Amino acid sequence: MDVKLFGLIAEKAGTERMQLSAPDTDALLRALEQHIPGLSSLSYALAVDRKIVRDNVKLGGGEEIALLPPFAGG
Amino acid sequence: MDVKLFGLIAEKAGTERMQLSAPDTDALLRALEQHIPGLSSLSYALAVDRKIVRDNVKLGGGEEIALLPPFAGG
Amino acid sequence: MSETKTHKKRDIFVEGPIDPAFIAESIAKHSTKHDIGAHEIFLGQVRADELKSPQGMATRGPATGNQQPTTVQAIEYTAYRDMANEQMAAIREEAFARWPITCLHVHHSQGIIKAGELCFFVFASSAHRQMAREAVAYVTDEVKKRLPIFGKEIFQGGGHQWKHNT
Amino acid sequence: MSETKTHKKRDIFVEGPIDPAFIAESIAKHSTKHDIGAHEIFLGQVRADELKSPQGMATRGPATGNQQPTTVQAIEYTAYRDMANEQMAAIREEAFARWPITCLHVHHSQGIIKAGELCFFVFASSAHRQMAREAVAYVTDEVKKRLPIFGKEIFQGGGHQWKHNT
Repeated sequence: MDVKLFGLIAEKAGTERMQLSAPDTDALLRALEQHIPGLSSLSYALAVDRKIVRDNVKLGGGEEIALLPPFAGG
Repeated sequence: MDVKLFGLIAEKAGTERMQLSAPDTDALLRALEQHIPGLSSLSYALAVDRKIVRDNVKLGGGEEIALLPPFAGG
Repeated sequence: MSETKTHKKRDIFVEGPIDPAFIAESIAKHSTKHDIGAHEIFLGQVRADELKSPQGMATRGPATGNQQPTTVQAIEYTAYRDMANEQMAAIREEAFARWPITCLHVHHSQGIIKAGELCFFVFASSAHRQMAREAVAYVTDEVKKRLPIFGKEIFQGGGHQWKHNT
Repeated sequence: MSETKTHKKRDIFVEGPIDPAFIAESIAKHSTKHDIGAHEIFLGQVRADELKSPQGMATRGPATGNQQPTTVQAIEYTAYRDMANEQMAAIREEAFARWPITCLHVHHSQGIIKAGELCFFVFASSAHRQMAREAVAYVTDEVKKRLPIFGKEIFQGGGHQWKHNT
């Protein structure tokens, strides 16, 4: 699945997009932490279909996934 | 002394200025109530030198006096 | 803002409605102040209020023309200008004493302001939003309470009544 | 505001700074709405913050040129635009459910906004001041909390760090 990266996380990853597959969000985050140096020490949220998800949820593969560093709007 | 009238009070009095003399504000108000029809039934404040005065104060004659109906700014 | 500026004699009154272009200019002037992070603005607009009860007409003058006035067409503002400006100077000092705001601008209309036009403009700026927000709320409320400004609501079809803040 | 209008797909993002002339136009458009008595506006302006401690630099990228960056020269805003607009639609509905406001307009910048320029515009109107005031405070705070907008603070002389709302 396609994972969108933003702000500091996109900077650390050196890209705004990543292709990964995982059966659920916990597995996806483990894969992301392997691919993005220092991700585990950063503060971030995971969005599935534009909603922030805190618990582990199953993924079918068609979801819109995004990794969001702290917000800074306004 | 010169008494400035505003808004509804100026309308009732038919003028924006009145010349009266009185030794204190209580006496001045009695004189004003005689000159302005219906004043006693209206809600108003008296300002001496641009400050609202509630108690009776002595007047020397050089003060700036104003009769103020309810405020409506904003 | 320096002590000198705070005590400067200011006249808040403008003849006629407040022009949105004037508000834009006022905002734009702050672009050189790089310690400002937040602006809060209040604008008063004349409402075409409907007259609800005959008691509301108690203070109106003799009706001219149509005997059934319905909605407010305009408000004619007059003020005891010297006292209003003195009261405003006091409110300004209270606001600067209470909040670390960078600047505060207040303007009020005199004369006839039609429904839909702007009659009152309060504008505060600060580093962070909370201060400007609280200062504008305070100043707006105090101006309405303490400034000797009078409003004659002129009805469509003739007649009027005197507005008063509650 | 009608149900249809409330649910209309809106995009709050504008490229570059918010122009004071745009704010003036937005205000002027309300002159035909004669039930409005109060407008409340919040504007966010980019501050030239000074970097206070070396810890503040923890997340900055490799410095280019000058190794001692001092003040913020600009913020580059990026956003997860679809999610931000969905969150905004939710906040909008909450505001209309809670206060009898006539309208609500929100705009946020994308791209590089220099110190002194405007990046955020919240505008609510209502019959009386209390509702617009409370709605603008709520919407401003919720936008800062809930919209996935990211800000790269670019320092004078090179280097940057990522802003985050507290």
